[in-house]
Amino acid sequence: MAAGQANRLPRGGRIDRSRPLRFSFDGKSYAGYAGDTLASALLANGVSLLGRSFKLRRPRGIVGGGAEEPNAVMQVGEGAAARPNLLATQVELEPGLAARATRGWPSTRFDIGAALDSFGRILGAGFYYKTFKYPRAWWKLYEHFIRRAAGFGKAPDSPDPDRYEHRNAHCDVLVAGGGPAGLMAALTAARAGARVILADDDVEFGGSLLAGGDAIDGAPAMDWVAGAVAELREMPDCRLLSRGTVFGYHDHNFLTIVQRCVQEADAAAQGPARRPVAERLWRVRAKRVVLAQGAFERPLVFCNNDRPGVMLASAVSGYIHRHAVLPGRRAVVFTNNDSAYRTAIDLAGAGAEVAAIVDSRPGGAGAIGQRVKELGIPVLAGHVVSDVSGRRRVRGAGIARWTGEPWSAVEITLRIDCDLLAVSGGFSPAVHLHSQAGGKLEWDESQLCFLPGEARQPHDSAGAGNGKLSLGDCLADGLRAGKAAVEALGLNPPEIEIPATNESPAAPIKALWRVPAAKDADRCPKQFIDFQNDTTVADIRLAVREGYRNVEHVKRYTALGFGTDQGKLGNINGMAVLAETLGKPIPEVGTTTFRPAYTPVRFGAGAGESVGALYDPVRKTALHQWHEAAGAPMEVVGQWHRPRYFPRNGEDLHAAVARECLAVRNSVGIMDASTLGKIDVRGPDAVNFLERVYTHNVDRMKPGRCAYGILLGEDGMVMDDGVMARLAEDRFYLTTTTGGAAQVLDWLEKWLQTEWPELEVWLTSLTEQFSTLAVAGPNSRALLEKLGCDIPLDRESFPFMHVRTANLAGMPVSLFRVSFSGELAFEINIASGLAPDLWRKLMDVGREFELTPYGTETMHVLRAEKGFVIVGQDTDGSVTPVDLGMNWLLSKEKDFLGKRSLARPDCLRADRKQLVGLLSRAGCTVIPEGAQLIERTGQRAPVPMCGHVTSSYHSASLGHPIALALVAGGRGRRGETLFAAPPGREPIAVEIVSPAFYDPKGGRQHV
Amino acid sequence: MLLIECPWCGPRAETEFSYGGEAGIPRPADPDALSDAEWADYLFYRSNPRGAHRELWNHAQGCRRWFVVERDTVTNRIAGSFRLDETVPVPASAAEKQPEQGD
Amino acid sequence: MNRYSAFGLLRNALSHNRNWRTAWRSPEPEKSYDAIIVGGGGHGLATAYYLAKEHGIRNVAVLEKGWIGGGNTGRNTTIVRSNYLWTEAALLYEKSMQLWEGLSQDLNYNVMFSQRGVYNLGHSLQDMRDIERRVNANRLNGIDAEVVGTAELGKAIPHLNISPGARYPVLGASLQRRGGVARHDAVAWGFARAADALGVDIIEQCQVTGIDVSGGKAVGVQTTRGPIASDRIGVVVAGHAGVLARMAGLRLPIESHPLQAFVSEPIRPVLDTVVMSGAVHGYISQSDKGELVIGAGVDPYNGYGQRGSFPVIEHALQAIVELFPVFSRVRMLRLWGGIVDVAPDACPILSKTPVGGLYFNCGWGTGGFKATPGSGWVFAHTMAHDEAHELNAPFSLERFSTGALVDEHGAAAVAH
Amino acid sequence: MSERIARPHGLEAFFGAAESASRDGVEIALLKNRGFLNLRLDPRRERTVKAAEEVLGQDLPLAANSFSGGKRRVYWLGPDEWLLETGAEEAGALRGELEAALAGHHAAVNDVSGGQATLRLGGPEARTMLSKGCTLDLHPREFAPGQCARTGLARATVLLACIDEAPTFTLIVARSFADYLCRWLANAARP
Ligand SMILES: Cc1cc2nc3c(=O)[nH]c(=O)nc-3n(C[C@H](O)[C@H](O)[C@H](O)COP(=O)(O)OP(=O)(O)OC[C@H]3O[C@@H](n4cnc5c(N)ncnc54)[C@H](O)[C@@H]3O)c2cc1C
Ligand SMILES: NC(=O)c1ccc[n+]([C@@H]2O[C@H](COP(=O)([O-])OP(=O)(O)OC[C@H]3O[C@@H](n4cnc5c(N)ncnc54)[C@H](O)[C@@H]3O)[C@@H](O)[C@H]2O)c1
Ligand SMILES: Cc1cc2nc3c(=O)[nH]c(=O)nc-3n(C[C@H](O)[C@H](O)[C@H](O)COP(=O)(O)O)c2cc1C
Ligand SMILES: [Zn+2]
Repeated sequence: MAAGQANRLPRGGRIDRSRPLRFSFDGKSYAGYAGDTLASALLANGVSLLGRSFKLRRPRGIVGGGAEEPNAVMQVGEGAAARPNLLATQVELEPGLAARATRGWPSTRFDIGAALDSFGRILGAGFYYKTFKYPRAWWKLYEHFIRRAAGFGKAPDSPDPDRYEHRNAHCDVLVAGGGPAGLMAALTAARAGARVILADDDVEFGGSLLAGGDAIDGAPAMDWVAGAVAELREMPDCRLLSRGTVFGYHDHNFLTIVQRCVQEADAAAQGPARRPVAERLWRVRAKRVVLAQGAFERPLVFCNNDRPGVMLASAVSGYIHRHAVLPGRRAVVFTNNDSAYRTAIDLAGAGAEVAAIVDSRPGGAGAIGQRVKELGIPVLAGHVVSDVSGRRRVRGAGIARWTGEPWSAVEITLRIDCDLLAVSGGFSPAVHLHSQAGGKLEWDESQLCFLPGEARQPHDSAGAGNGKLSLGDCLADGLRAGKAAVEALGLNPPEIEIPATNESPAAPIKALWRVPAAKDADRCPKQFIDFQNDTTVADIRLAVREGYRNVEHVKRYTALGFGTDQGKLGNINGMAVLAETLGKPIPEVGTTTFRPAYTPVRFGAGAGESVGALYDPVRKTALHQWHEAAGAPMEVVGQWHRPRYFPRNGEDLHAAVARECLAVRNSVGIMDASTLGKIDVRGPDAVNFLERVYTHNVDRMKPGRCAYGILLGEDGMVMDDGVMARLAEDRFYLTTTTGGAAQVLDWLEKWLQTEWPELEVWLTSLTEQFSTLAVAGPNSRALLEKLGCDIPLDRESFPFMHVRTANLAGMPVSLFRVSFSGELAFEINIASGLAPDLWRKLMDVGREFELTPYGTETMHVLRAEKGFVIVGQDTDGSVTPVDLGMNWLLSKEKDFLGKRSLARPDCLRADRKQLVGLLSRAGCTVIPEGAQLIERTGQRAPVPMCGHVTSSYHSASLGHPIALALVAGGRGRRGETLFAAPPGREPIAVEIVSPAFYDPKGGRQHV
Repeated sequence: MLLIECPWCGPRAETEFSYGGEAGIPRPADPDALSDAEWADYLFYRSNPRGAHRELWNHAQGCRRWFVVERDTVTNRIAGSFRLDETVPVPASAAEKQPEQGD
Repeated sequence: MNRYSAFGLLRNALSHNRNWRTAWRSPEPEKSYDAIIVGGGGHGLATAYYLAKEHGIRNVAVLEKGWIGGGNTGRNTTIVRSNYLWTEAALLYEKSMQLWEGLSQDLNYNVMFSQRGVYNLGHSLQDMRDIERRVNANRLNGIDAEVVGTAELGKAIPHLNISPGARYPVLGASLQRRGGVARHDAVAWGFARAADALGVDIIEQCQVTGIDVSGGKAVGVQTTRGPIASDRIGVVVAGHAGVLARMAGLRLPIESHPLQAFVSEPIRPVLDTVVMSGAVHGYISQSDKGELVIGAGVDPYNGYGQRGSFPVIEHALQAIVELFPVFSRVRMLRLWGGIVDVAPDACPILSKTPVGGLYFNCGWGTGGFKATPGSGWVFAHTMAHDEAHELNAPFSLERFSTGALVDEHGAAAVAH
Repeated sequence: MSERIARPHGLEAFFGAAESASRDGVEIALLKNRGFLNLRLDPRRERTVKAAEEVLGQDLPLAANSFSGGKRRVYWLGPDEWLLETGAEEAGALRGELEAALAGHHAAVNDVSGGQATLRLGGPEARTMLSKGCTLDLHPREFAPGQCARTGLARATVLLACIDEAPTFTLIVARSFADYLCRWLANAARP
C-alpha cells in the first residue's frame, strides 16, 4: 500500500507503520499512517499543490511544519462535521479524513482566478481604496463580486454535533511549550513540589526534538523526553496537556488553553448521547508562568519565493525525521545561518541529492560546514538564490553572487535544477504569549531577532523562545527558569544536572531581509513576505511611498500579518524590510501588537457548555410543574419563566385572556406571583433607613399596614416599585418587581454598607423562601374562608392594605390585602415548599367558585384597566414619579434618594411626557404597543412626536380596547385627540383620557 | 479575568464580583443646598483617571460585602483591597500614567 | 493630491507604482494654528476636514499621539445605522448617514460603505414593544425602518436560529436597510488625505500633554513635540477625554471602559447583513474578506487598556453560537479591545466648555463609528461659530445639570 | 440513599436527571428534609454572639469561609451572616428559640427552608466536575473539609461546602435555580 507514497522513506519516523489508513484530498484517495499529519501524508504522496493564494491566486504548497503554515489551509469534513480552515500541518491524519483545498476554481490546479496574477501590479496594496467609487450606486455590485472571492473554508451547514467543556484550574507554575526547555522547567518545578501544568500544542511532547536527530546524554534525545514525561506523569500535582494550545495570556496571570481531546472519527463513532468532549477550554490561574514556546524559522524573501517546493529548512528536517517523508529528490538549501546545514545533512542522509547549499554569508558556516563538506555537498558561500523557476512546483534555483549590499541588484549566473528549495532566514523566538501578557521586546542585533524583555506579569521565558538556539542552552535555560519560578514561590529548587549534548559552535547569522534581484524591488518578480495575503516587498515600499509608514499602518494597508497565521511566518521579515525602506533601525520600527488567539480557537470551545438549554438559567417557581401540566405557554421575564395564559380547549391568547379577565372580575382567579422580589428589613433603624430610600412617609405606617412604594435612582427616575408592609415597629417586608429583585437588594445593601453604616438594619432576601399566590376577585374572600382560615377576613377585621399572619388550610401563611387587579384580593405568601400543596387545595376548593388560574397577560390587562403601571414597560429610564402622576407618593417633609433631581429644570418642564389613558376614537381598534403619537396626520418628516403607547389591550370587562401612554403634558390634555401612527398602517385617532379606566374610585378593592 | 482580593474571603475570580464605580463620592448631606451644577457633579462627573483608581467592588457571589480596591486602570495591577471601615492609605502616586506602548 | 481612479491605477501600474504621492504629508508642527484638533481618530480628522471644507478654516493641525486611526476608529465593528429612538439622536445620526452615502465620492477614497442592512433582534415581548416604538419613531423622523417577523428573518438570514425553543427565542427584529458597515481604516485615511489636500497638517507621534489656559480661555497646547499655540482647540480623543479634560482643569461625566471585539478566520460568504442582539449581547457581520466580525460587551469596570476581560469574550461566543449554531466550528482568529468613553445617557457630548475656545467631542461610547462624518460636520460648525449647530445643541454639557439627558440608555441595551 | 420526604416539595422532578447522571467517580443525590435559617448579627457584639451560641449549643464560625459542625451545620456566609442547617421539622422551633434569645439584640433570624435546594456531591471525580463551572481552587489543600464558600457554579450562585476527604460536598442553591443547576450537573457529570 505504500506504493502510492512515493516520498515515504522505508524506515524511521514516528509514524505507526502498523496502522496504515486512507484519506482523501480534493476527492482523490491516498494512503498514509497513523502519526502522520495531513501535510506529511500529502507530501509522502507527492502532492505539492495544495491551494491558491488569497488575492493573486498563485499556486501554493506546504511551506512549514506547524502553526506558521500560511498556505495549506484546508476544508476538512462535510456537512455538520465540516471543519473550515484547518492547517494541513496541524491536522492529525485519521481514517477516512476528507480534505479539500479552500481556494481555486474550478480546481486547485486550474484556477480561472489565476489570471489575476498578471494584474498584480494594479492590485497593489490598498488598490480598492482607489477605485470602485463610480458610479456611486455600483459599489453594491462591485462588492458583490469582491465578496464572492472572500474567505477560505466554508462554515458547516448545520449545528455542531460536538461537545465542549470549560475547566478551571489553578497551579503554581504553568509551562507553555513542551520542548526541551519547557520539559526541563516543568521537571524542575515539579521536583520542587510545585503544582505544575505543562501544555504543548503538539500531539507529543518534545518540541523540536521530535524533528531532529539530536542526542542527549549520548542517547537519542527523545529517550530523555520519554523519561521526563514519564516522571512528570507520576507526580500527583502535575498535569500534562498535550494537544493543548495556550492561546491567551490575560491580566492577573490568567491563561486560556484549548485542548483537543478526541479525534473527529472517534467522537462520531460514539453517537450523540455518549459523544466525548471534543475540545476543552482550560481557564488557568497560575502563580508563575514559564514560556517555552520555541522559535519560528523565517523564510528568505526572493523572487517567486512562494512556489510550491520552497520550504522552511527546519520543516524539511521535521518531515524527514518525524514522518519519514522526503519532500524532494534534488534539493538546494539556501540560508543565512548555520541551522539549514543540518537540513542538508538530513536530506543527504535520507537519500536526496543536495545540489548545493547557497549561503549568503561570504564566510559560510562554522564547524558544521566541515561535516557538510565531508558529505560532498557543495557550498556556495557569498551567494543567494535570487529567483526560482517553475510555476506549480519549483524546477530550479537562480543563483547570484552577492556582495552583501542590501538593495543592490545582482545577476543570476548559475541555475541549478531542483524540486525542493529548503530555506532558512534565521529564527524568531515565539514571543507571542510574552507580548500578550504585556511584556516588552528587545531587539538582539547579533541573533537578528526580538527577544522577550521586561515582563509585566510574573512570567519568564526559556529556550529558543528566549533566544537560546542550541539544545544545551535550551536545557540550561529551562532549568534556570524553573528554578527562578519555584524560588519566587518560596520553594527549594532541586539540584538537577544539565544533561550533556554534543553540539558544535555556530557561525553568526548575517542579515538578509530581502534577497537582491536582477531588477530593483519595484520591478523584479514578486518577492513575498506574507504568503497568505500576497503581501510583497513592493507592497511595503508602495505603502511607505504613500505615507503609510507606521508599522501598524503598513499592516493595515498591505494586510501584512492579517492572515490566519497572524504573521508567524512573515512578520519579522516584513518589519525588517519596512525598516530598511525607511532607513530606520528595526527596533525603532517595532512589531505590531500580539493578540490572542495564538492559534485560532473554535467558537464552540470558547463558548463551552453554556449553550442551548444551558445558555442561561431558566428560573422556575415552585408551581412551575403545575403550570406546565396545565399547558400554559411561558413568558420569559428576565431569567424567569412565567405562565402567560392558561388556554382551555384550544383557545388562543385573546380568548383565554378574555375568559381569565372576566373570571377575576366576576368571581375569582389565581395567579402565581412568586417571582416578585421579597426582602425582610429589620432593626432599630429600619424606619430611618426606608425613609431615605422610599419616597413616601414610612414612619406614618402602623404595624400591620401595607403601602405602595417607589424607589428612585439618584437621577430621580423611577427604578422599581412594590408593596411595603410594616410587620412590627422594627420590621418591614418589601416586595419588588420580578426583574428588579436582585438589583433592589444590591442597591439597598450598597447604601447601607457604603453610605450609612451607622444604621442598624439587616436585610435578608426572602424571594426564594416564599411563593406568592394572588387570589383576586369578588369571591376571593369566600374562597379563603371556605378553605379554612384561622383569622377573620371581613373588611373591618382585615381592611384593605393590611397584612396578617394566618393559618390557611392548616398551613402558615402571610396574607396581604393588596390588589393589582382592582378587585377584592389577597396575596398569600407561603413557604415555597408548601406552595404546590396550597395551590392544589385552592384549586380543589375553588371549583365551587370557578376559580380560574390566570397568567401574566391577564394580570397586565387587569392592572392596565386600573391604570397601574409596570416599571420597565410603562416606564423607561427617563420617567419620574411626577410624570406618572404619583406626586402623592413624594414626601415633602424629608429627603429621599433622587429627590433633588426632581427639582432640576428639565424635570419641572410642563411638557414632560406624562402617563395618560387612551381610547381609540373608532372604538374597536387595539392600538399597537410602541406606537408613536402625533398631533396631526399628513405632515412631512421629521414629524414631531408627542408621546408613545406603552401598554395596550382589549379589555373584556369594559368591552373595548384601552391603552396607556406617555404624552407630552398629557395630564392637562384630557379629551384631546391625537393620532397613533404605527408603521405601515393608517393613523388611528385616539382620545386622551384618565388612565384609570375601571372602577376609578377603587370601590371594588375596598369591599 | 482579574483576581480580586475580597478583604474577607481572600482572592476570588472577577466574575464573583460586581463593580460599583469610583469610591469616595459621599452623598451630599443637604442636596437641596446644592446648585444644579453641584448636584450634577455628584451624580455624573467622575475623575476617571488613567492610573491609580479607588473603586468600589461588591463580592456579589460571595460574602456580599462592598469594599474598596485600588487598581491601576492601565495595567490592572491591584495595589490593595480595603474594608470600608479601614482607613485607606493615601496612594503612593495618584499621578496620571505616562504613555505606555500597547495599552 | 493625485485623484484616485481606475485609470490612475492602470497608469501607475505601468510605472511600477513608483509615482504615487503620499496620501497625507507628515509636516513638522508650526508654532501656531487657527485651530487645533487633538486626536487623529475618525472624528478628529472629519472635524478638520469639514473645518477646511465647509468653513474655510484651513490652517488647522490634527495632533495624534500615535498613528491616525489607531484608536477606536481602527478597532470597531464598523456598524453604521441611524435608527436611534430619540429624535435628537436620530437626527444627528441620520445627518451622518446622509454624509456616509456620498463619502467615498466626496473624499475620493473608497471607504467601502456597504448598505447591507442592520437587524436588531427582539427576544422578549418587551423587546418587541421597544422595537415597535423605535421603528415608529424612526419613520416619523424620515429614517427608513421596518419591523420584521420571525419567518421573514428565517428567510433573510439563512443560518439564524429562529427555533421557538431557543433559550432566547427570536420574536422579530427591526431592520434598517440603509444601515451597514464600512472599512474603518479607510475612513481615517480618506478623511486624512482629503483634509491634507485642503491644507490641514496631520501630525502623528505628537501627544498633547497639557492645555494652556489663560484668563479662562484656551491659548494652546503642550505636546511631546513642543508647544503649539491656538485659541480654538477641539478635543476629540474618545476614551482619553477625561485625561485631556483634567489638563484644562475640567471634569467630565465620562468613564472609560474597555470594549472588545474579535474576528474569525476568513470563511466563504455566509452572512450578508448585520445582526445585532441586545438581549444576548452579540453582534455580527461578515467582512468583504470573509472574517466574521463580532462585537462583545463592555467591561464593567473603568480601564485604559486596549484589552479586556476574557469572560466577556466567552459570553459573546456563547451568544453567537446561540444565534448561529453553525458557527460553532468557525474559529476565532484575533481578539482586541478599545477604550470607549461612556456618558451616563449613552449619548455624545459635542459641546463648548467653561474654558473659552476649548471644545469637547466625546461620549460616543460603544457606538460612535457610525457618527464619524456627522460628528465632524457638526463639531466643525461648533468650533467655527463658537456655537452649536441645531443638530448638536441637545448634546451639550449643560444637559447633565438641567437633567435634559437624551436617554438612549434606557431604550437600547447595546448601542453600536 | 436520600432521606424520605415528608411533603411534596416541588423540586423532585428537577433532580431526576442529575441523580441519574451519577456514575463511577461521581455521586449526586438530592438531600431532602433540610431546614435552613438565615442569621444576621454583628460578631463584634459578644453578648449577641453568646446568646445565639447558647441556643445553638455550638460556636458560630467566625473565620471566613468555614462552617462548624456539631448538632447542626453553621455556615459562614459573610462577616455578619450565617446559614444554619437543621432538620426540616426543627427549623421552625429553632427559629422561635433564637428569636426569643435575641430579642432586644440587633439581629435577624429568618426561616429560609423553603428557598433552598440541597445536593450532595461525592466521589473521586467530584472536584473535577465542580471545576467545570467553579473558579475556586478546589485542591484538597486549598478547599478542605470544614471549609465552605458562597461562589459561582456555572451561572448560579451556590454555597459549596467540603464535608469530608472522600470528598463529599454539599451544594446549596436557591430553589428557582435548582432545575438549571441539575441540568448543568447532569451535563458536567458526563466523562
Ligand atoms: C470594540 C469596539 C467596537 C465598536 N463597534 C462600533 C460599531 O459597530 N459601530 C459604531 O458606530 N461604533 C462602534 N464603536 C465605537 C467607535 O469605535 C468610536 O465611537 C469611534 O470610533 C470614536 O472615534 P474617535 O475618532 O472619536 O476616537 P478614536 O478613534 O479613538 O480617536 C481618538 C484619538 O485620539 C488620540 N489621542 C488620545 N489622547 C491623545 C493625546 N493626549 N494627544 C493626542 N492624541 C491623543 C488617540 O490616539 C486616538 O487616535 C466600537 C468601539 C470599539 C472599541
Ligand atoms: N539550530 C538552530 O538554529 C535552532 C533554532 C531554533 C531552535 N533550535 C532547537 O529547538 C529546540 C528549542 O527548544 P525549546 O524547548 O525552546 O522549543 P521547542 O521548539 O523545542 O518547543 C516548543 C514547543 O512549544 C510548543 N508551543 C509553542 N507555542 C505554544 C503554545 N502557545 N501553547 C502550547 N504549546 C506551544 C510547540 O509546539 C513546541 O512543541 C532546541 O533543541 C534548539 O536547539 C535550534
Ligand atoms: C473590522 C475589523 C476587521 C478586522 N479583520 C482582521 C483580520 O482579518 N485579520 C486580523 O488579523 N485582524 C483583523 N482585525 C483586527 C486588527 O488586526 C487589530 O487587532 C485591531 O485593529 C486592533 O488593533 P491592535 O490589535 O493592533 O491593537 C480587524 C479589525 C477590525 C476593526
Ligand atoms: Zn467576600
